[in-house]
Amino acid sequence: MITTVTRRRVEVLVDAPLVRIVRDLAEKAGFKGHTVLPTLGGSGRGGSWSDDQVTGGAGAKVMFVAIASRETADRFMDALAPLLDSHGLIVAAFDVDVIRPQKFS
Amino acid sequence: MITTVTRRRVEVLVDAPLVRIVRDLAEKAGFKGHTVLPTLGGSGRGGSWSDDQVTGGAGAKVMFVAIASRETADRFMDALAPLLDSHGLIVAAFDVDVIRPQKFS
Amino acid sequence: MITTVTRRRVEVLVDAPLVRIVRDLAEKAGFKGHTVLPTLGGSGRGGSWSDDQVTGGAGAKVMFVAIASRETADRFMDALAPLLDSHGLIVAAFDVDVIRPQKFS
Amino acid sequence: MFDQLLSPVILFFLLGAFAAFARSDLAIPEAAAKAMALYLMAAIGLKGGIQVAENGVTAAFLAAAFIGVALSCIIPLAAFAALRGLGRLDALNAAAVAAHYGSVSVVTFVAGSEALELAGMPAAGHMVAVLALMETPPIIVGLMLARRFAAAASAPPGPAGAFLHETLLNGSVVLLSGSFLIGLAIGKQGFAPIAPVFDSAFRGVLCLFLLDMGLVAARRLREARSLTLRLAVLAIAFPLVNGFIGVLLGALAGLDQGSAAALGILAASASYIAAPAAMRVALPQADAGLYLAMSLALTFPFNIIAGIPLYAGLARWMSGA
Amino acid sequence: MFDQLLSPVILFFLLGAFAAFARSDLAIPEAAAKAMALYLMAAIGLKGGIQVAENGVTAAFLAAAFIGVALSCIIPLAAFAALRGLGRLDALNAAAVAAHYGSVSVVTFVAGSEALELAGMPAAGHMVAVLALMETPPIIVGLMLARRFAAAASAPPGPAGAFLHETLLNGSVVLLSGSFLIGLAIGKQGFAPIAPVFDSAFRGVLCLFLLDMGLVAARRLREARSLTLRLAVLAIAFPLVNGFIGVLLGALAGLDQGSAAALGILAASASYIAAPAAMRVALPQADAGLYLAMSLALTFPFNIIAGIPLYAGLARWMSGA
Amino acid sequence: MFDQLLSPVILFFLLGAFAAFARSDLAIPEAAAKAMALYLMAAIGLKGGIQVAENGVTAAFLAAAFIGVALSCIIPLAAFAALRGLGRLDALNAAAVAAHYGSVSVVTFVAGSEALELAGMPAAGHMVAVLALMETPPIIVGLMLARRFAAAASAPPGPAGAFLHETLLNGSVVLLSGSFLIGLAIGKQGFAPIAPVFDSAFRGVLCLFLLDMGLVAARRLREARSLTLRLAVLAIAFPLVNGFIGVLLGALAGLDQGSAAALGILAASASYIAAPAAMRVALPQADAGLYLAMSLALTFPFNIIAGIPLYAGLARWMSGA
Ligand SMILES: Nc1ncnc2c1ncn2[C@@H]1O[C@H](COP(=O)(O)O)[C@@H](O)[C@H]1O
Ligand SMILES: Nc1ncnc2c1ncn2[C@@H]1O[C@H](COP(=O)(O)O)[C@@H](O)[C@H]1O
Ligand SMILES: Nc1ncnc2c1ncn2[C@@H]1O[C@H](COP(=O)(O)O)[C@@H](O)[C@H]1O
Ligand code: NA
Ligand code: NA
Ligand code: NA
Repeated sequence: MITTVTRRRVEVLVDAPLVRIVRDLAEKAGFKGHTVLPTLGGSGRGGSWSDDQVTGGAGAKVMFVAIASRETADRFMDALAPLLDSHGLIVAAFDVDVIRPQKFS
Repeated sequence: MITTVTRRRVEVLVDAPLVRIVRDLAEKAGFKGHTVLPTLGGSGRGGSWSDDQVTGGAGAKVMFVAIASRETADRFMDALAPLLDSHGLIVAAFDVDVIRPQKFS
Repeated sequence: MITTVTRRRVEVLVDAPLVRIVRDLAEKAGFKGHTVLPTLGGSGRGGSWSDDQVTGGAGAKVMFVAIASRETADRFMDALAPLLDSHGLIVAAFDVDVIRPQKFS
Repeated sequence: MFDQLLSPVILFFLLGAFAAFARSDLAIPEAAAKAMALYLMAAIGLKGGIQVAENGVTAAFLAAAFIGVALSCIIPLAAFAALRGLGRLDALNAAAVAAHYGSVSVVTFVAGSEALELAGMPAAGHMVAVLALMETPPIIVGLMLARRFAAAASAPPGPAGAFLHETLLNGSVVLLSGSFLIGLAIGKQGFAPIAPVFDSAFRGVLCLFLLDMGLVAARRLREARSLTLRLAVLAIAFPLVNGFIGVLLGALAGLDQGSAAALGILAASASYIAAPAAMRVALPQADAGLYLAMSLALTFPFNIIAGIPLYAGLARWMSGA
Repeated sequence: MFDQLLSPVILFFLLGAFAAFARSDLAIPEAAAKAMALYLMAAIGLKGGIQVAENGVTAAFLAAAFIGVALSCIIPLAAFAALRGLGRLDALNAAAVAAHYGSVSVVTFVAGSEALELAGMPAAGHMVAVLALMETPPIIVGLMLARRFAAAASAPPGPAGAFLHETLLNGSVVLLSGSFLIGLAIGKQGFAPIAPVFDSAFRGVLCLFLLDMGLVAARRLREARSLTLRLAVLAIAFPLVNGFIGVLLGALAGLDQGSAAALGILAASASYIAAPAAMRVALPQADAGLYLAMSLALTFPFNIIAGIPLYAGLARWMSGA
Repeated sequence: MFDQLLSPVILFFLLGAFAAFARSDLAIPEAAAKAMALYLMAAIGLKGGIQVAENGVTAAFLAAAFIGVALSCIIPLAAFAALRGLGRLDALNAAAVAAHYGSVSVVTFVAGSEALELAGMPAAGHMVAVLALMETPPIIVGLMLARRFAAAASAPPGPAGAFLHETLLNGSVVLLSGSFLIGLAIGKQGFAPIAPVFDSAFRGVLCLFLLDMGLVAARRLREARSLTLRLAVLAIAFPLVNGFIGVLLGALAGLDQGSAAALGILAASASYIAAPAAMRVALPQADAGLYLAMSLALTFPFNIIAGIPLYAGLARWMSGA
């Protein structure tokens, strides 16, 4: 049986125009990769929204997903923390088992 | 280092026209927010499907994702349970670490 | 309160034209279903990419998600392992709680 | 005579169906397909409204509307009985399927209108309004059938008014009726500047849309699991019988050839937009794979390829031309 | 006279708004809406470029460009003061909103150009270049206001040049200016083969796009949470005042009727593409729900329905015709 | 003479490339881009079919088809050798890239046909059929090369027939051939009602599509990591050599000017739809970033901007006109 290693998967819900900021922070924290998923809509304290491309993406959110070691993920969360309220981010992290640990530093 | 708190992330795969029902149940259970992701297709006991917008969304599914405390999540799962078979839902829940616990009641 | 059972959720990021291979391996391993989510882009060792449908999908990736028992999931991971490098897959697995265990063999 | 089979619209439909059966990876992006469907609804609505603006509301409109709405309420009842008896279907699914056959398919109507126009027997503009009127009553009838006969049919969640509201304000109904009213308001003159999009481009877009419908219908058929032979036969018999009755009543009511044919097409067609969306909400336990396979994968192609020329020929024959 | 209200463009906008308020599930796929927006920008850019290719660069262009850019810098300052004082808004949000009112809405301009043409007072082709020039300066002004008056306004992350670069190379600015230059290069003759798409189809696509804008604007309004009555009043007062000033300055500078009206329309319009995208990056703490509700859900419909005919009438009256 | 560079089609391509290089956020929704690609294939297929319906199948068609298919099998062999030797590429990637250069680019052909028509030397309608015939053989050849020379080239999973089936029924091949047959069936008369979409709109849509291609090609080039200078040179040398050979053989076989030029364009063009999709499945270990960078980011722009006028001039010169 193939051996797996535990890594940390962080997902960040972020406004489309701000995804670059999140990506840069992830790179700075040491992530070697990330993937971005689309969303359709949602709701929260700030009311409900749905993807609406006519407003230059200001109203659209994407889900940023990245996997790394716990240390890297913690560095990333620390860097994100001050932006959560100001930039309206939602962040969640959890452990996953991956196969090629060297890809997820 | 920033402190995180454990919350519960519930994801529900649901037919697009039924997402409102799921959302209402989530709100009733006490969720303060949710996010909806698109899907492309899949397969299960009921055969395989792929997103097909010409049939009024009857054949399209979306992924409803919401984070809350374990109590809220359990209430939500209880409320969903009777609908699983009749409405063809797929539900999975797991723990995640979040930063601003007050957002996820 | 409704009882839940622990199952394993495996997610595989795979190039769109190769998704059939992953699906076939999942079926062979014993999965009774799967769901495919779209992606927008990402980056890794191989550089960054963004969804681009004009190139026959060669440059687009999708997220294949499937839930099953740990044994089935392990069989699937074992079958995937030799393809990871050659086919450029990213695989992560983690435990989730589901309600109708019989659907996730 | 009726050269329907060689029209590019049909040929593109067949191309799509061929591609799907041959398991080609040909696929129209769903956003484009939906955009084309909305365009076709807006265009057909405008067209109808403009014609009524020219000719006014006539007795023929009232007659057609009355027959259409009556049929849309009666067809589900008869279809329900047939599905239960001949089709051996449980009450819940029979009710859901029956609603589809009472309701109408906008695209079948659009393709039919085109064919009638090419054949020199155009339907009256107000038939678009009849189309809009026929879309929702059968959904209510189907739901009532389910409540009455199917134990499993739970009330749709939320207040009863909510479901009614949703059905009446279904996107396709709103767009169709709204465009009809806009056509009525702007008339022929106001239409001229937008005619290149809503008139000249109409048939070409219809070709591309039917390419997608061919793909979608054939894929549905391939993946249909719960479709029995009996139900497949009914999916062909329903349009034949309903189409015949529609044309007959239209002719008896003194409608012109084209409108009688259009009434037949409406009666024969089965909804695959408004009805499935409503049924998924109101009767989630019903098998969506089944009602879509019947309406979209069997009845729709049958009407497009064979039904439309049949009903048109029948209308012509009845009027003795 | 001005029959704006019965134009199909407006009627489709109202249909969309009705559908959204009535909570119909009518929805245009977002990819199709964005594609239409890009098409409209390319078409209006080409059109303007071709007209300038015909007529050359004139003193009138320089005058219009000077007034336009000046207004785009001054309006945010005045709007900021009004939003702080009358609107009781905090400095950060006031700065973000002010940037929107200094900047311009391409679709309002497109709808206005159409209306002016139909009314027999077309704007000069170079007004498209004025539109492109007015799009970004107010974004910089808004940002400077935020830096000066709002403590919370952090510097946008990354080097300062990066944000400037991004704003200047915003997709809509690039497409508009690029198409303008292409129009300039190909001239009337080179345009002929692509005219069926970029000219004949223009109004029809505009109808479908405004159907979506009606939906989007009404949904925004329904979901607007932080919109106060005071701010709603300002969202109507701003276009009125700015439009009046734009027309006045245009007339004083000796622009033709149509161009003076277009200048009014530009001044009155509020951005909902370039400015929101830039503000979300530069001032993420500002409330996107608020600035979109004001510019998109109030000012845009006001301009489309009432503003355009007003500014046009004013321009006609000032020139004594 | 050849005014290719000032055609709006090329200018929009350059605009897209500029936007991508300048890192503008301009982006065409992918669904819209794919819809336009499908539209262009359907339109070019129909056009070709209608012309063949007019003129019948001629000896010239058989000659062109024979040369085309022969070239599509030989080019990958020669390209493989060049890529291994001059390009210093490993066998696996050399085989994958070679398949792309043997296969053809529909959009290059479409842009070339337009340019030839404008230059008064239209290609024969049956060249569309030659295009369809050339699309898949080189994919098989490339795969055989990989099997023979690359140790790492595993058999594609599943039965061998499955891969062949997939390649032959690739969406673009099916749509192109299907539309060609539909054009053949309906002829000029049946085409008339759909001509506003498939003919008049053709060039305008081509402009918008090439705007997207400019964006996509430039972004690919920017992100190309494994592209060496040697390979970049080959990506320009291949179309030059292949285009020259194509025109030469066409002229020798007695094809008319336009068709000889079209054969050159086909030989010179490199696939970026069918071949990448097939290679990703059959040779997943090959570097998709490399073959797309070569075919899409270098060869495609070269052909669009410089190659097409070159091959056309050559064809004209050879025929002594
Ligand atoms: N509890 C939650 N679970 C999942 N998504 C959430 C949750 N709360 C907020 N969101 C998402 O985050 C967005 C912003 O949240 P808020 O800042 O509360 O308005 C919402 O619109 C949702 O899409
Ligand atoms: N084991 C599974 N893992 C992930 N998704 C599943 C699984 N089983 C079912 N699904 C999804 O749920 C849908 C409905 O499942 P079913 O009710 O079994 O037909 C399927 O079409 C899949 O998209
Ligand atoms: N650490 C990571 N976290 C999330 N996604 C990743 C990660 N690394 C790679 N990916 C995704 O997998 C794709 C292929 O990775 P690679 O093989 O490293 O180029 C990338 O383009 C990303 O979309
Ligand atoms: Na019917
Ligand atoms: Na303004
Ligand atoms: Na070639």
